[in-house]
Amino acid sequence: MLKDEYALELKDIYKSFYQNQVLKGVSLNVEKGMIMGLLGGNGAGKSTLMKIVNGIYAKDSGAIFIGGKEIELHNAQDAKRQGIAMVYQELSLVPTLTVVQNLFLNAEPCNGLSIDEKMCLKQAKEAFEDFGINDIDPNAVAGDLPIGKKQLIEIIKAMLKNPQVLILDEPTASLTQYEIGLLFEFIRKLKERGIAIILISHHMKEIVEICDRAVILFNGTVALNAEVKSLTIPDMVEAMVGREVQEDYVKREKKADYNAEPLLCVKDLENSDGKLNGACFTIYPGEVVGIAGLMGSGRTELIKCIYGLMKPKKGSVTLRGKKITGQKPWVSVDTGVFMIPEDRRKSGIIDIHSVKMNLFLSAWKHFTKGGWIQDKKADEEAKKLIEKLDIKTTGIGQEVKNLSGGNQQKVVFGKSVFLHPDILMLDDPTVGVDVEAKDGICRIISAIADTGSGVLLVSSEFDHLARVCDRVLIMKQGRMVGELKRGKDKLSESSLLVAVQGA
Amino acid sequence: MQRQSFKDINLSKFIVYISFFIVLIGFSILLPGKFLTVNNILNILRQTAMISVAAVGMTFAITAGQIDLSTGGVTAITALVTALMLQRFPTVIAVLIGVGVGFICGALNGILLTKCRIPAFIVTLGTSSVYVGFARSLTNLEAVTITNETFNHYFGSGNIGFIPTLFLWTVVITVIGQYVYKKTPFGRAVLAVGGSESAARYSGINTDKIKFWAMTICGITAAFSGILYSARMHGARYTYGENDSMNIIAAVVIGGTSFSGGKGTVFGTLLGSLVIGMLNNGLLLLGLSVNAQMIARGIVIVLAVSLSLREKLSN
Amino acid sequence: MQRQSFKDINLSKFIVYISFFIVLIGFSILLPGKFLTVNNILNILRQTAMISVAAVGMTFAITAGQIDLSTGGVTAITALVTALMLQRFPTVIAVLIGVGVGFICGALNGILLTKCRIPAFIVTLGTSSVYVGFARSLTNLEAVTITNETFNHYFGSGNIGFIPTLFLWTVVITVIGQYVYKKTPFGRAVLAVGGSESAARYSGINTDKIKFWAMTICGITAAFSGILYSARMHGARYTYGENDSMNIIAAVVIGGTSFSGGKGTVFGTLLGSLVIGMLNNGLLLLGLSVNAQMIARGIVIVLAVSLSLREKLSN
Amino acid sequence: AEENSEFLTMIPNYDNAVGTYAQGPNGEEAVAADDVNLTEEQYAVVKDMHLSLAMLWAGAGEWYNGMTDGAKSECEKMGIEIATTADAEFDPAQQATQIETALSLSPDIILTLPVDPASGTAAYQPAVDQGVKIVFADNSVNGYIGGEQYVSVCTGDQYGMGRTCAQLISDAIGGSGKIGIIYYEADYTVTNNRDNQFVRSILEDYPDIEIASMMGFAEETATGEVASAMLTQNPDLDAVYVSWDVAAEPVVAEIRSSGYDTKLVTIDLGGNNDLEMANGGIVYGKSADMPYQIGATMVKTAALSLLGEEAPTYIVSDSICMTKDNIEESWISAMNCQPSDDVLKALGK
Ligand SMILES: Nc1ncnc2c1ncn2[C@@H]1O[C@H](COP(=O)(O)OP(=O)(O)OP(=O)(O)O)[C@@H](O)[C@H]1O
Ligand SMILES: Nc1ncnc2c1ncn2[C@@H]1O[C@H](COP(=O)(O)OP(=O)(O)OP(=O)(O)O)[C@@H](O)[C@H]1O
Ligand SMILES: [Mg+2]
Ligand SMILES: [Mg+2]
Repeated sequence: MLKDEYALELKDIYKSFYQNQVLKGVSLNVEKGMIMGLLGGNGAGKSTLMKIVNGIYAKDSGAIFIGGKEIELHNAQDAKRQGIAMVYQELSLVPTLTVVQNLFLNAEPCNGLSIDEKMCLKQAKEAFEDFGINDIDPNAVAGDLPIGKKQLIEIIKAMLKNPQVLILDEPTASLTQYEIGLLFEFIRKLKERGIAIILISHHMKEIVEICDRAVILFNGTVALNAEVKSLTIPDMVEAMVGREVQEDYVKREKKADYNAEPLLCVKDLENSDGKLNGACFTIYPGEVVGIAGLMGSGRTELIKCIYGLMKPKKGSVTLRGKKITGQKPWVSVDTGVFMIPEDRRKSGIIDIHSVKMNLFLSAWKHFTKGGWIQDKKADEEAKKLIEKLDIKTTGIGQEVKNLSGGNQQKVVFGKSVFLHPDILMLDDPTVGVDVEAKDGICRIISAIADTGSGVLLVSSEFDHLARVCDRVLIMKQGRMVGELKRGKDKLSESSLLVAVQGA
Repeated sequence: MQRQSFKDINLSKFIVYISFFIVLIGFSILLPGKFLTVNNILNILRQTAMISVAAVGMTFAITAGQIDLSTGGVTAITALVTALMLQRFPTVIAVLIGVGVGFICGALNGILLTKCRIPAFIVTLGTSSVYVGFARSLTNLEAVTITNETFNHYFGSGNIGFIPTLFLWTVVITVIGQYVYKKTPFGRAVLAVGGSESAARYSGINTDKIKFWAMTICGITAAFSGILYSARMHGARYTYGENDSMNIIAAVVIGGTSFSGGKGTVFGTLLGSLVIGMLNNGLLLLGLSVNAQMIARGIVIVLAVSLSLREKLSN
Repeated sequence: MQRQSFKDINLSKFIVYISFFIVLIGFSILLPGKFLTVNNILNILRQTAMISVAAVGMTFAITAGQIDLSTGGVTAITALVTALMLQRFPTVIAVLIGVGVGFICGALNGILLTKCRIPAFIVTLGTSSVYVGFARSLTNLEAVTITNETFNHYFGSGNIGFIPTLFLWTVVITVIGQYVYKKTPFGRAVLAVGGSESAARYSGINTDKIKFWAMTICGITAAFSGILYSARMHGARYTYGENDSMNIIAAVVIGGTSFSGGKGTVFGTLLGSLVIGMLNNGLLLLGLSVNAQMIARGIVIVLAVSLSLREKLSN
Repeated sequence: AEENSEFLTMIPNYDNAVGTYAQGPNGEEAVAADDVNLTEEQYAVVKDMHLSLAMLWAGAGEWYNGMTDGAKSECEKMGIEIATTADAEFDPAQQATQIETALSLSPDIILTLPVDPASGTAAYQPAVDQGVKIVFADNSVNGYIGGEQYVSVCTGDQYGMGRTCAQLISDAIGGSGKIGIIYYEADYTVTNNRDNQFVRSILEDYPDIEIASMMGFAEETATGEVASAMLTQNPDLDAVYVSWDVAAEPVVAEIRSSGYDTKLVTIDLGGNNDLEMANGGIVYGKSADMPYQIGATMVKTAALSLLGEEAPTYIVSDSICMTKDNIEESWISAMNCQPSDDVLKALGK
């Protein structure tokens, strides 16, 4: 193949933050019309590498070629001029602007000096149609949308730039199976048009499904660069984490106690905006209950209502027979109900604070003696947690904003581990974490359930649900429409998919 | 969903007008035959012109997530410089030099803000002191008189027809401001930077440049406010604009611009400054003592803003 | 790697001290034998006490992502109320009532802030006007003299040993503040609310309660500042604290507290207010004209803050 | 008379001791500023003393400039070094701070205008203790006695100026008509005294003049709103009195744009309004004291006191009655300088 047919070439890229050497000589080529999967553990440097390609970070050394010509990138505008577009892992929508305004931000079609609003709206509608989306109001304010929709808009925004190279940093992280299908269909169309695509994902199946080539980063270098056809998933996982990872059902030490009094009872829950429509279920001590559903089925609202971030209009929630309907979040924490939110940027982490401060956000009173905090004790606990969760950080004092996306997610999950609540509700806790860490999180969830706590697990990743749950509820339009129980029904990724789609 | 969001937008825009009309109607009822007279309305329009004009630039600064506490100093320097220039140059040149002063002051704020990465509040707290000190030394606290009648007429005390030129300038600057704010890519970028700086940067917006220009525009309108002051007073003095910055900020926020940036309207700002102007006028006409005026003004400001933010409560 | 982050933290803490020492050493060199004398240092400590004390509360408010522009009014009301109470009650009771006034004013700010969801800047801009108006009407602009010598001694003009009681109070309040800020779950919650309100709420922190208390603490320290004022001046007047709020905020930010919330230190704030105090003192001793003093003060404030934020530039 | 009593008690400090001529804070009889002088020999002696002086004013503006200039010229003659100058921005606490700070420079003399007589007692005590010669401008502080804690009080004749303004306003409207009063609503003895005296003079001496409206202001830049409200309620006002010149500027602008034929009378010299007066415009006349003379006299009394002479404890400068006809002379005697070129041009000079 001729050299100038590479859409993008990276040669020997080095990058370090302070003394943290993240990239140690990464080289790779992407051909036109090729979909390249970029893999690697959390903190391997995938996002950093792609941000260098998009002009957000400056490389320490190395070279970038587009169409055979070496280029220098100083900011995202430069990259745009070179035909590079990127969907960021952190998402880059301006929350106060509307969807259309966001889509055309910094690229507004103009009519003389003024923005041609009509043109914007028209093009936006066309783009939505192209993609097959029909439930996003182009005039809605972006900040009010749930994260999954933000992700879709972000993707469309990148596409609208008509890029030659499209970089997607974990675009599927907050999407459900259905939207992922739409996205892949679209990516294939782009591929046919000769656009080069780099896709970052922690889902091996997605890589196998759509990518031509897989590049795996490990320890700051390319550990593997091969045709996907020639690879198996275990091969890739091993190259990524340096060992084999089991992906079966996690064996539990104790079983859920179905004879005991239910831990949590939710009856006919409804909220005022109609997203919940009489949701009903119970959790028994030691049980891990999963919830599967499409985007917008009300899963997030359900958790928020139980936790108290949202007021239910009707229905009741009881914990160990005691009514806790509509209690405030800070009361919930005290009574042993806790949740991990889906939108980690917005509600999960405090990015200017250290890992330690984030881990114990809800737990400081457990470290006090006579009213004063014992920081030594907290430091020790923090170190233990970092080890347990395998968070890649320079220390308990590192600011969370400087962690990789997956490691941030581990910090968010870590908040609940120390607190050890009676009812733990998790809204997509594994967004963006690598295979190994996902395995770890599964084990911790099981361990928490083993102590007699109940876990409510919302996840868009059906394989994840299948691995840990004792029971999975199928949710649709704000109520439970089905149930798969381990031992009674077949509980697997495919059975869940059938159940959700058929519901 | 389509309908809902449509209703939301309308309501929120509408609410900006509510406090305006409540104040207007309130005073008209409390002060029959005194408040709602042509003369008094013209008074209010004249008196608020200086604040309204400066508030246009402040809308840009606040929308970009910044703030400018130094407008008072800029207003004073500009008034003095313009008055001094009028002693040698024709009106147009003197005015342009005055605007240039505002440009420089605003740009200095912008540079310090973006290059030293200091929050705008602090930068302008510092430069405010510098500018006021400079204005005081410029003529050693002395007033500078203006005898240029053309200037005094067209920028200050004149009327065109029966409409005060001060109000015409307010309208011109507001309309230009509104257009730039709502209809140009620059205005969009200002909204984006204020809404989320990192998102704006990821979208390839040169956020520093936008912040720089937002501050510079704020400097320019503050300067223009100084020009209007000096033409209205037929002279200049280092105290002009001294106590205005809080009124200007209040006008912007009452007008519906989000104090944390990313949302706003320039027309709303005009209404906001008219609310402030009506308040000052109406409370005086009511015959309240200065103390009572202060208390009432504070209460109405809080009420007006809580009204214009009410829509957010529902979220 | 571990070392790097260790170094980072140290550097950032260290830099808070740098501007302090630069100002200290600078004036000592410029004013040999005048600035660095026991007497002058005691002067500075006395003079800044009122600002230092109010700045402790302001550190809580700013850390929680809020701000308080109404401290001046609270200070004035408290000074007057305390002076009036001293005419009837013993010292301790009068002081407690004074602190109670601060509590009420701060709490009112907090309630408006959390219940009406208005930005703190606007709430306190409004209440500031209300409080000042109230202070003016309280005695109808008249000053109230204080003849209670115990009060004047222990809260104002006295010394214990050779250390001014004003400075002792500063130390007491700062130490208490620093402990609450750094070592209690409440302090951590204040940091969390300022760092990300949404994340704090999801973590089960009652964000409204925290903001309420941060504002209330700010009211209480502003009140205490008023008590110190009245004891230092042996009387009270509606103008006490009038021009302080900008100095207080500058002290907090120079001291290294992030203006956007979520990060800070109370000790740093003390240093910050001493920087302001030294500046006022040293510039006067240098014999600069008032205008030059203003210019110099503005420049130093910008420089000091840009210094204390320098570490962030590296990112 | 019923409603008159209301006007009489509206302005703060209305109950200050009232006499025909203003008396000193402890009832001293006034000495004219012209009568305070040093001999050539005394100048020479003072020069050898190498004194230093601090000026701690309450505010800033042309009036303060005049006082500073007067003091400076006298300091030059006596070889006195000016250690520092400060402006307390009308904040008593800031003034206390500035006193303490200035004392670090160990000045021999402090010229000062106390912001607040009540708290001044404590604020000036360190200076008294240090034996510094304090000369007050305009007012003293409570509990101090001239010749003991301080040397003397030098002031303009506030009552005199109030009276002069009453005279001027009567002239402006031909002896009868309706007037408005815009006064400084603050506890500030100097302006309170002149404002109150103006009201008293009008009520006592000019029965044909009716006070139609009296309104206060708190900020000198915010008088325009006050004026327009006053004019809206009383469109037939013949003249307005404003406490001082800078505060009168927005009022002039307001009258100008309202188009009414209302005259204005105020106190202190100032470029903008003097031009208006020279042009025969809205400003009819002004009264003023003589800041340059006050500043110079303050230094003189301090020097006398340091020489061991007995200095008068209460000194009053003349007040000026200025109309279109004597603008130039007034500037020269009050400020020791010419009015601005624009004013001279308007006067046809
Ligand atoms: N701005 C920054 N400052 C300091 N360190 C950073 C910064 N950004 C990233 N890092 C560090 O660089 C390393 C690589 O991060 P990067 O985000 O590239 O990982 P990633 O491969 O995208 O991981 P993930 O799968 O979790 O998203 C991490 O150790 C992270 O802590
Ligand atoms: N703040 C909001 N403003 C407008 N619509 C919203 C908002 N939050 C949620 N929605 C809508 O409510 C529906 C339910 O959202 P929710 O987040 O509960 O769904 P979910 O099942 O958790 O889906 P997912 O988490 O996968 O996005 C969605 O259709 C979404 O568009
Ligand atoms: Mg990443
Ligand atoms: Mg959800």
